[in-house]
Amino acid sequence: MKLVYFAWVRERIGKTEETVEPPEGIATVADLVRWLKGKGEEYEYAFENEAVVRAAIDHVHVKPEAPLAGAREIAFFPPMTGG
Amino acid sequence: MKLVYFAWVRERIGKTEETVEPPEGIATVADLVRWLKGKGEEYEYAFENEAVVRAAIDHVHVKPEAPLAGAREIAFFPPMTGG
Amino acid sequence: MVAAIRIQSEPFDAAAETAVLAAGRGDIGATVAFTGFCRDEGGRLSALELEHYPGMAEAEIARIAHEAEARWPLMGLTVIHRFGLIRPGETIVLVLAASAHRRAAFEAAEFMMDYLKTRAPFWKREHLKDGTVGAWVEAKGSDDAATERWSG
Amino acid sequence: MVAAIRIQSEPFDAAAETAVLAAGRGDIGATVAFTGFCRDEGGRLSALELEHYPGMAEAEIARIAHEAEARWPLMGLTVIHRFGLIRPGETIVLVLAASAHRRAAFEAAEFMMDYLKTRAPFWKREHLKDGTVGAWVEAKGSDDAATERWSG
Repeated sequence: MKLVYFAWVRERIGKTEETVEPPEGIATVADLVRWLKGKGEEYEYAFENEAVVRAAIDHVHVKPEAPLAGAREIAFFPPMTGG
Repeated sequence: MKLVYFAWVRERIGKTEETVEPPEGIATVADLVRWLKGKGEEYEYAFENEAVVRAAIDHVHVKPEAPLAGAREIAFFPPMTGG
Repeated sequence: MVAAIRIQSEPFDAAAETAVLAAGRGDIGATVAFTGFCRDEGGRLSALELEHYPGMAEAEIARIAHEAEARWPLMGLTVIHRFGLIRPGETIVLVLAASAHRRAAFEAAEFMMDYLKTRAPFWKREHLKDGTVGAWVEAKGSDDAATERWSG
Repeated sequence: MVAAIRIQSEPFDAAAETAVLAAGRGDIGATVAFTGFCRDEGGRLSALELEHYPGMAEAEIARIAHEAEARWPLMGLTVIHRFGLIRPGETIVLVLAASAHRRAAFEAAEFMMDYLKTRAPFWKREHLKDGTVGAWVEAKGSDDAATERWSG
């Protein structure tokens, strides 16, 4: 499963994208965040305030409870400030 | 006192402007309209629905009860349809 | 801020007006440009004829512009209203409002248009495709209602 | 109606976009063009850096545009959002809405901007006059509130 990061989430994690293979039982976006936070300080830092970081699955905004099944690309980013 | 007319008020009266000297006692815009209606059919026709025709004194919208004292130019016209 | 107000028969260039308004300024965050066009009314119309009251048109639009400036922190306001014979697809009116933030620019432009429609001394008459001069356009109650919502 | 959506680093030409939208049409009565500019924040800023999520940016703006088309009788909708380094006074975003009547054009343009601010995947970072790269711009609660008012 491909993960992509933007803005300060990208800076804190220190990469633009990566491919991960989470273990069984990681079923939702919230599960994935919890699992990533266990992988290292940089993820801990990026997700220190989980409520702030937004997620999208295959280019569509999703909530933390969204299922990962079938997802090709999962994105994490701060609240948007375009326009 | 100079009177100017626009759009269908102008067409019904048949002139663009005229100078009139109303008798004493014609103190407000409503008085002036009543006096004009007595001057001929064309005025009768233009002001047949008095509530519809708008007035301005010296380029400022006014109500029928506005006093004529000091007025240089009084305009009569239909509701505006610009923009 | 001094509003730029012009009553003219010639077409206008909305982009050039925006450029003039924004030139060399770092404080403008948003411009809203409203352009009103002559419609063909389903192919029925050959033109709209716009009559106006010279002198009062400028004065009344200036009064509306002052009201807008008092309500919103504007950094620029341009109003151009055409008169004469205007063909379908041609422009009739431009309202251009600039501010630091979008809400003020949107609201000021919409306020200007609502008041222009009901208070600026302009009158439209239809010229029809069959060569006849049609009726004077009637004022719409919906325009009065649109103006009303800004008071109170 | 198919909305025209472009994500690009180059500047855009609002007048040319309006001309394309209105060309040869007699049914458009009103266009509203919103342009968002980079401010200098009191002289503090040398530029804004705009990062975006390619693919999702286009897709999300298309979803917002479809929502606008469902709500208002639009005859044209153009959205251009720039990315990269943008200097004070330069344009960032254009939303252009066309309809038969002014209210639909105003509301659709404002709706698009409110949703763009809170849902389109773009992020701004400040580059300061002193040569340093400043902070990521924080999302504003007022933008969420502006988006909220369109629901319900």
